[in-house]
Amino acid sequence: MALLEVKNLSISFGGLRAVNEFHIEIQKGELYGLIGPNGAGKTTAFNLLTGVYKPDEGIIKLDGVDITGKKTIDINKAGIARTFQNIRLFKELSVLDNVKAGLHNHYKYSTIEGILRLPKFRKVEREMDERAMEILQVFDLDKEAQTTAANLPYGKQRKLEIARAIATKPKLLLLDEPAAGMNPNETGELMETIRFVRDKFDMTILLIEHDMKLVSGICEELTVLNFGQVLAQGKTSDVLNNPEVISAYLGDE
Amino acid sequence: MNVMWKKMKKTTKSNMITFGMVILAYAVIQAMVMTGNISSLFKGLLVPVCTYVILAISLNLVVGILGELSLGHAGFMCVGAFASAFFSKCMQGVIASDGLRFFLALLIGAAAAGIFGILIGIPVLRLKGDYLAIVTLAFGEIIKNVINVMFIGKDANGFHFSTKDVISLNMEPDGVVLVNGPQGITGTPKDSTFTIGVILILITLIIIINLVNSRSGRAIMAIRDNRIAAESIGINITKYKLMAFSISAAMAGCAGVLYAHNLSSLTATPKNFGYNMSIMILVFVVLGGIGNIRGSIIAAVILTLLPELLRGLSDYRMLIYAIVLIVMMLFNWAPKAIEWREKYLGRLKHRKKTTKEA
Amino acid sequence: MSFISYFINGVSLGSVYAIIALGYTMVYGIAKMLNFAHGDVIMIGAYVVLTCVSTAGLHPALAVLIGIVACTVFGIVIERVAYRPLRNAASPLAVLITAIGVSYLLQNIALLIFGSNTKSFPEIIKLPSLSLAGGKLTITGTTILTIVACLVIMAGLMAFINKTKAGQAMLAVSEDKGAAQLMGINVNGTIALTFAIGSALAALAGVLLCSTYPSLTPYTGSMPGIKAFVAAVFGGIGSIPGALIGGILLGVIEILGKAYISSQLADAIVFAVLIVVLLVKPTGILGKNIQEKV
Amino acid sequence: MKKMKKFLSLALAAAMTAGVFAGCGEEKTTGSDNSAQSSSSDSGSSEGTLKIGCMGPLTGDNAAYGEAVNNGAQLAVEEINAEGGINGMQVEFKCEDDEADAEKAVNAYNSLKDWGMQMVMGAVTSGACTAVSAETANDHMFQITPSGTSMDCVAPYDNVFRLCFSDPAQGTKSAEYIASKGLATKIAVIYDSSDTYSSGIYQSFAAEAKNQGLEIVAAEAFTADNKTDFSVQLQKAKDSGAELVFLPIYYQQASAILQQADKMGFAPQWFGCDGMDGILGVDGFDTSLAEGLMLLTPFATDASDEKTQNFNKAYEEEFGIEPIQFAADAYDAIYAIKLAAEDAGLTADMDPSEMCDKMMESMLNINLDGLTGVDGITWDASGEPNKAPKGVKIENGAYVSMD
Repeated sequence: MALLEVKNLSISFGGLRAVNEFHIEIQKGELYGLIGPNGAGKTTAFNLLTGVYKPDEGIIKLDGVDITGKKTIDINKAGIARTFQNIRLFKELSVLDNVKAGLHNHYKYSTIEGILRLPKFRKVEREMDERAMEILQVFDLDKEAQTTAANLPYGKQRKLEIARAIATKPKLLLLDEPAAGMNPNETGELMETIRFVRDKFDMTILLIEHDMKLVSGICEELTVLNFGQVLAQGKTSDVLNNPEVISAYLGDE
Repeated sequence: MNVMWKKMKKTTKSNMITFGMVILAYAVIQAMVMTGNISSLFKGLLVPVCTYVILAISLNLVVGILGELSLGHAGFMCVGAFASAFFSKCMQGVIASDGLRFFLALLIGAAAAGIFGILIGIPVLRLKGDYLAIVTLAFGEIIKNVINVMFIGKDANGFHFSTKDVISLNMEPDGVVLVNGPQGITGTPKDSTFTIGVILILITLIIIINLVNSRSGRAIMAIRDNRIAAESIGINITKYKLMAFSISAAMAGCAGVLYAHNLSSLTATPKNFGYNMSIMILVFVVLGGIGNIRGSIIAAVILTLLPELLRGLSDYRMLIYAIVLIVMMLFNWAPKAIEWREKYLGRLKHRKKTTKEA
Repeated sequence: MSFISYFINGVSLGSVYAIIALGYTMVYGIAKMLNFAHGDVIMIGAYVVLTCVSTAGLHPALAVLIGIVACTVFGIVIERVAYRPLRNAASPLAVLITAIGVSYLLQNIALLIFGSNTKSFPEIIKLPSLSLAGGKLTITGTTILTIVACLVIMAGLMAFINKTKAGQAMLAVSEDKGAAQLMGINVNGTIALTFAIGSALAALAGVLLCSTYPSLTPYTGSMPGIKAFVAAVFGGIGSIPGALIGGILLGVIEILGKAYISSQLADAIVFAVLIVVLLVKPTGILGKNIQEKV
Repeated sequence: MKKMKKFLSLALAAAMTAGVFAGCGEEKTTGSDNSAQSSSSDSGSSEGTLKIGCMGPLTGDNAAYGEAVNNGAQLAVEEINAEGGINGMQVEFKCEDDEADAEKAVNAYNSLKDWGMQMVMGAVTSGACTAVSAETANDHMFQITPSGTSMDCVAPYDNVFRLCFSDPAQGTKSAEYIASKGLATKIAVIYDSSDTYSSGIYQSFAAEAKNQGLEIVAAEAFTADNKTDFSVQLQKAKDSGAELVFLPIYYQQASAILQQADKMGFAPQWFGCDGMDGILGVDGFDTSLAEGLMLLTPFATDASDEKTQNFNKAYEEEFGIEPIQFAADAYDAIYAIKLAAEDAGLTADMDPSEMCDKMMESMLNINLDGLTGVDGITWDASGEPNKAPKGVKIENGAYVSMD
């Protein structure tokens, strides 16, 4: 059974079909790419998957459970986490606290225990610190743990966003243009990290990306969106050689 | 000791300084009171200053930590003040121990204000920005207005309630009016003391600081920094907004209790519980630096003392006060002023450092 | 019959709120700040006109003109000295607090100059009242003038914003200051112009307010100011027709609430209606619903 | 940078805190150079000085009342000092701003204590006065309020006296007066439900009206936040068929009410209390609107007796405006203090508590021939004054006695 199964997903904004009959199937452990020209509806598809928008039609199933139309926080609890195209960090919080916020639903103690500094608070906070540092190490951010997130360089902010998403222990991780604004060196490094994350945390990843080097380098399968419609779907190499896809891109340019 | 201090986290250090500042101020003032080296004016101002400090800290939770603008804080203070004064008035003579009665009054004032915080928060917190501000202002005004039409009396048959006037209470001749509409509650026992005030400040400080450095506080600040991202990592927005709002309201209620038990007449006027007061509390928070607890304490102290210190200017008192307020705001917030400060004062500091080293 | 009479009184009060709200909403729309001192500029305007008429014995029209000029100058100076330095401050609240400081300042200046005693505003608008239904209903000339003035100002403002270059610059600044600057718009000048217009409107509002309710003290402006702010939010802050609708609605609700529910709870009723409206329509009646882009 | 900011604020705070102490020390020695400029030039005379303090609103919505009290008291103090003071003591008077707020009033009281105040002539407004009374009772300092009308200001304390009528007294007397003169049977009331003074009078008026067989056909309120438009209240009064409208409010709102009623074509008999006095002095007010207005007041600016005339003249000369009731109250209160102090034989070396004991006794012995009680004012142990109110009517823009 596929981890994510989406059928016939559609949404309109004021008469404009932003996403039309979108469908996708992602197997557990896959690294999957979603590409398409600007304005093709990729981010809208992400917003539908994460409950930011409610679809007009269609079904979304995660691990066999229907999550269509649920609230964002319930979808996160069900196992989908994401990053954003325009980075959305908790800017005033430290790098460590950003990740610890991601651990929110997995390490619990009550507010009273927190205010009174009861033993449970200390114990859970210690566990959270350890877990968060573990995640930060993966992204090579552990040395900046106490830095305020807003003060991180751009590339590290992108990484921190991924780290925070991973902290929520998702089954499926959605990355919205993770390499945007990175130089080739950083992109290369990011590719390594994404692969490593998939293996280390045993995760399934769906990413939107414009950088074809990254897409062809790490994605095993691809879906191409154009004008809100699925244009092509399949193995990366096959899709990238699809003449329709090439013309969509070239025609676009 | 020095090593330990250096090892400590920056935030912890800053919190220690805040606590130290409050305790030191308390010790110094207490010593002055003991030795009689204190003016009546200053002595009389001690409890009000504590009241405003608590209000400033508590509003900082909403404005600084939660990041929402509330202009109805005085309303919660009003609820706490009236609920507790009513209780104390009823229990005067029933509960023998003043301390116990005041303690219960505190709990009741805080609880009443907290409950109002939840009741008002549920509908209100869906709004954002200036709209949230205006609705909280509206609630504050409603609270004040409604308290002004409340008449409660007590006689042998029990409590009587009216929204019209004392006559409509229909009391037996032996009845006592407890809440007399716009004349409010008079004769509340004067239980508030500076020591209690400082203890309450310390408690609110502990609550806020510990809250901020805990799981719930992180969630609240996450919502402030980016609501959409907070939602995407599974944080329950409504729950934590409501939590911050009601804790803040309960603390304002405590301040209200302190206020009510410091004066023998408690009335809800535009001056003390209207939007003007809510705005004044906001001024403390903004002047002190939004989210900066220590700053808001200092601002509350300065702005409460300032009009009293300016008494010598008689007619020009409030004029000068307004000018000082504007100048302080410009000095603290204007980008140009900050630049200037960095340039000149930074150099001054630098020079100091070098001379020290040399 | 008494209902109609109440209703007319409500419209009369509401039109005063509306004219104040127009200035409020305009400044908010462009400078994105709640100018808490707006109500006090109104008071200053009224005092200037009063002094010109009563003390200097000038013709009312000339006096109003002087009042407008004085308020405009005040508005520009306040903006330059107290608000502009804080425009790029780290928090938008900074300028709000400064506005409160300015409000205190204006009140206390007026207190020192004009004293604390109530002054009765002279009847400078001499228009006949309109008598309806055989004299059972009267609409005063001032009310009619206020409503007409509201409509004219509203139409004028909208035409100014939509048709003139300066107006278009205002729109651009309200959308995006940075982009407007890049397009060569003088952002500082445009905002100063906004304050100038807003303050000129305040002077007019002051005259109309005090002609309808002729007692003037240094604190006359603050409560109508807050009410007008509420009215502006009611109608959707930033929207010019919204200010008119919000103002009139607020006046009517206030009067009808006083008449049919409770005169003691008039404020509570107005604010309760406001809350209900905002809960149903979180950006006011004519407010734009802006969704945050994800 | 942040550190710098904090350092600065701390420094500022420290400087100001220091100022509190310094301020208090200085003022004790320099006396009243900041005060309301009423102390005599030779305050250092061998007989010493008597320091009287007052707390009232000098800024804010109620500033007109505080200012009047300050002025009236100054006038009395100047007269007294010119004639040799009280028992040879020169009087120093100082009024501190309380913004009509209870908390600020206590601050003002404390600041005056630092100045060396020996007795209190205040506070001006009821809410503030109630708070101050609790403080003076605690300190055992003599207090006489010129204008705090609420029962709570005076009744619970034996060291506090009142110069004006209390709220219940005014309400009751108004109802009695209206009934005994047969002015009307159908009465409407418009009052300020957010104000202690106004709602206090209204309540006692309503209670007494019942006893007197008067019918209250409409009782409409307004509040401090809602006092521009009175059309509804007036419309209701008009529709109820009231012959007389009772206005237990201050003259500022009353002037607005009269103007709006005139526009509506509503002209009943208007009847007010002492707060109404001053309506003829509102700048620019068309006094013809107040024609026929009746008020029950112990003082009328236009009274023809010599004392009032002299007071008016001196007041206008000094302050450039007509006095209102509050000024007369304060003037009388200072003279009441003088009489009692002379009766008690106060000397400068007594402490405030000792003075208070003596004053409390002597207050019961004096009979003050004042502005606000022509037939003499006496006090009983409850602290309330015994004086006869005067019914006054406005005719041709002047007050005329109705009795």
